[in-house]
Amino acid sequence: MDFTTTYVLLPTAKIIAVFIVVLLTVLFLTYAERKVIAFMQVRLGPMRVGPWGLLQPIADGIKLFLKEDIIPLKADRFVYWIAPTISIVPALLSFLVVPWGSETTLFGLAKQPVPAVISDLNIGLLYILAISSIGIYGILLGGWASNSKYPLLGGLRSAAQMVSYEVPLTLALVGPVMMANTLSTRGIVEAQKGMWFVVPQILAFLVYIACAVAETNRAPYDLPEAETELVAGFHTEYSGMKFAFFYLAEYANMIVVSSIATICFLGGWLPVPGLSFLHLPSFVWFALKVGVFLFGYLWIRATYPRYRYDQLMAIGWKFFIPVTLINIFITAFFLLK
Amino acid sequence: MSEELKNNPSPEKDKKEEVKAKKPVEGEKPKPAAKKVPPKPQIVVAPKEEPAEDWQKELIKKLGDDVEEAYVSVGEFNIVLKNNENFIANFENIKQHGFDYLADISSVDYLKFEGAPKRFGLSYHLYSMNMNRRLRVKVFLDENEKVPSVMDIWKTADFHEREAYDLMGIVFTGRQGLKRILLPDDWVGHPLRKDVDKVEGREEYTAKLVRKLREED
Amino acid sequence: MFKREIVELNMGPQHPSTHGVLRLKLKLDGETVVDLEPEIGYLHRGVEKLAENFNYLQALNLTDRLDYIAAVSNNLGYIETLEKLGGVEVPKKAQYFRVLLTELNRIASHLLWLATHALDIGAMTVFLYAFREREMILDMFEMYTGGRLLTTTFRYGGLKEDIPEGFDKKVKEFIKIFPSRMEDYEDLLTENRIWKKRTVGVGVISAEDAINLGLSGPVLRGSGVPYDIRKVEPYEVYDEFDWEIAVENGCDTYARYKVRMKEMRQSLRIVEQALEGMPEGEFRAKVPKTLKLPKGEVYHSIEAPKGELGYYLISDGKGTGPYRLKVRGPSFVNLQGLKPMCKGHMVADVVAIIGTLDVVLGEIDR
Amino acid sequence: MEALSQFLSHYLIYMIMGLSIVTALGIVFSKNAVHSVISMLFTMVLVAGVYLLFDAEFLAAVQLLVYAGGIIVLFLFVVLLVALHKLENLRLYNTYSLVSIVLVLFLIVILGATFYSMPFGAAPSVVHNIIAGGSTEAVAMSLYTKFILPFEIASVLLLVALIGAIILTKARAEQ
Repeated sequence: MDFTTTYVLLPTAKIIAVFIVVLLTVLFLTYAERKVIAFMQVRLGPMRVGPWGLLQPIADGIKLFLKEDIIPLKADRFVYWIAPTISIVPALLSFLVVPWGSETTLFGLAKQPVPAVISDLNIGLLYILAISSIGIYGILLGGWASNSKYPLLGGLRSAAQMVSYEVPLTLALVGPVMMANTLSTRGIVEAQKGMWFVVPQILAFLVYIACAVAETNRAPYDLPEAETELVAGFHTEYSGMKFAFFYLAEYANMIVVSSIATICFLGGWLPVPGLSFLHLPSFVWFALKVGVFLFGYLWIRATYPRYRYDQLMAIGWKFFIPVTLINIFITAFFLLK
Repeated sequence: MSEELKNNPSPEKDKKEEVKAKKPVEGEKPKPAAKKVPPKPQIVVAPKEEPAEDWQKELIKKLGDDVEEAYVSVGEFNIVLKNNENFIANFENIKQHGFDYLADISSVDYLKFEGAPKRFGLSYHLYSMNMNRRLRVKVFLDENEKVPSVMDIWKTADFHEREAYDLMGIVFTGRQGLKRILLPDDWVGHPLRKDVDKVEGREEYTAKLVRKLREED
Repeated sequence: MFKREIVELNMGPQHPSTHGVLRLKLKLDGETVVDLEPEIGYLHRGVEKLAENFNYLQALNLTDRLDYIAAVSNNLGYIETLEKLGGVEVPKKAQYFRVLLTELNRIASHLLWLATHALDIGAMTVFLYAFREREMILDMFEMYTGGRLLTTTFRYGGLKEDIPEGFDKKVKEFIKIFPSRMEDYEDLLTENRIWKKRTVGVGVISAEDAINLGLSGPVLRGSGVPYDIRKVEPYEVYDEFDWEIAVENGCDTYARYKVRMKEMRQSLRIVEQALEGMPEGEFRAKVPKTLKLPKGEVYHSIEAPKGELGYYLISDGKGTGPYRLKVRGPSFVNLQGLKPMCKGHMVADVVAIIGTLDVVLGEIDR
Repeated sequence: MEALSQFLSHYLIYMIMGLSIVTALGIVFSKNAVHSVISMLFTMVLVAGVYLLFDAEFLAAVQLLVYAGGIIVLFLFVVLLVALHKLENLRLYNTYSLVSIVLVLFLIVILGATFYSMPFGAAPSVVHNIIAGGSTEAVAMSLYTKFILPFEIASVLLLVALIGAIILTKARAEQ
């Protein structure tokens, strides 16, 4: 392979492919959310645009594009403008190291199969955690810049929540990393060829799921935007595309944390044990596993009430963090033995 | 019955007095509307009877001279209290007698009501959880006459008294936070009074509001 | 620098969880409520003043608009007050049907409470489930009265008209379905850890305080006081049915939740019995076309879904309308419980407590 | 194409450094404290980029995680909770500008002299050659073998500071 293909064309193609897929998934995740929850609540959900309302997300997107972009009079215009951007960029950047399959030829662009990941960083997992911690600023600044009480409360709440839950989230991922002996996302998946890490790391897995829901501000931890308390939380004053950015970031983050869960605990693109005779492409397995997680998100939202703010913090600091620390000790003990 | 007659003075006293005095005695539950098929339905008065039961007599005895009148009407026991310095003590007595639940305080403007001794009236509707009985304590007030608040005895009186003040203009003494509750704080007049034109208060209020808005501009 | 700053927050009148136009002036220390004052009157329409200018039948329409969730109960209370003063005997059939409709209305009102309360705490699915069942009841109301919310159901001396054909079939269908639906709600909430965490120990009020504050209905019964007017001072034919008062001793939001859940089951029992025992005969006593009531005053209270709904009616014996009609709305009085319940709790709990008080602003502001 | 990418890899470092200087100036010169914090955030992210270009991936990730993700959030919290409008009226340049100019010039001279006399050598390329398996492993090896004692002492010190802060604030809250 020549230089141009390796360093310019292939990465560009990968980036474009990943981003198109991610954005489409986000779009239809909003549709899926409405449909799935609707069926759980014995109603139909969107039915008007296209067959079974399939074009609803596109209609929503167009609507948001065309909507008037309102900036509150007393808002800090610069911060108000930059907050949604800060929110969405890290969410999308996280996909840089998510391996969506084993190997790919990118529809024949590459002459021999290349790893199905944009960049296989040797600090892959650390990179995701680092970059996603930037996303907090979008919410915090968005809440502050609106110059209104409810958004500010929502912004502060969510920042405190995300900073707190980052700790157990990271600690829960230490277990799989210790077992895989690498931070590379591909490396972690390949280390699970014998056994998925969900079996030895079940404790970390459960904590991770709970923390992931909290980290993405979803029910039952959706306090930052708890509509019955804080109206709409940090994005109360936002409209149009800026609002759409926050919205997209939330769903992109959902996909990111689901992908990490798949990578670290459920064997990434590896087929489900016992079902490998199906010979499905690796990216299908990956998508299926991520899909299970996303469905879980919606299921939880349709089922559970909301925690109170102090209870949420108490669970995070007093329960999840000790449990993950114990899990690290147990893992270390068995690894050293 | 003699006391009752005192309270229904002159204008109606002549012929109709006979009717309403007799009617209720004949049957315990008169069905005037149901039976007397009208071209012109006859108006009768809900009967007033002497309190007969022990607890009623006991309560009247306990309150002593402060009771202006006590009677049973439509199966409800009424006590009319004097608005004097014993007012609060009397209510404490009533509470100790078992009436621990203050259901309601209603204010009435008797301006166009025939036979009322004074302009305003307050009706305290009490209930006893233990005895399962109800009692209405009434007090009549002249215009500008103030009445002590029972908020120290029943906290629930707070909203009721504020409402009576707001809509009827009755002032309660010995309590805090007596301000308007349903109407805006700068409203003029007390709309439930019978002599208040419905629109008057609103016009004045609107004019004030417009002035305020103009000043802000 | 270390001085604690008290923040004032205006909750409402436009806020998703103040159930209408209730406005709360909160004083917050961080997120803890230090002081709270309800500001009401945004929906004040002067119902009591209007009633003085209407005749008795017209004033019935006003009562619909008090607690618009439970219009049938309001109608019943008002009509019974008139009947008490007028001394008219209501036929058995009408009484049975009144009880049937009122209890259905109680279920509908509690379902709406359950829906919004659950939604406030974040359980979204219960909201839609509860509305589905409420729809069935509203359909029945529509079948009989033509209205779904503002029903203007009863008339002086009995019913507006005879029970329509096919009505009993609808009720039977509801009786068959509803118990299993109740199970669904309870499965989602009663033993749910998060639900318990949000409700147990929140908004505690002792029995003495509750009585002193004049609270009534499920709020009072949640504090362990078995005060239900249907039982202690039976009106209509409630004493002919076999049912129990729903009481819980928890004094908190969870207890009040359980009281209302129990109460729905009891109401269904009454509905079942009322439908089975429905006698034949007249649906309305013979009453004059223009209603005139004797001079006098009367206070009559019934157990509305929200608590003690009392009407204080004064008739001067001359006009065809009330001289003074005072409404003792349960929500109005229950709202006084908000302050002692909320003190020391967090903002999120305020939402839960408003939900548990089940206030309707139409009745508070009148 | 080849020339372009080589140009990029060669000059990217200067571009990032230049940008980080611009944002660093933004910290100082913006009158709004929140804008300052945002500039600081960008500076931190850009510094992480510099680390990345020198093949210090671990350091870059830690820079993002700790500084950009953690510490600046705390900064922002403080700034948001403290009244900001007072800062708007603050004068940026005080009357002692002559003195400060002299002092700054003096500082630049001293720093320049120090840099000039330091034997920096060709360190980056050496580092580049040592760690083929990524800088993470190298950092870990040196931290947990050679420098284990200072590492542990530092962690204990931080713990002491943490507990001290909690006790101090708790005592104040109880008063």
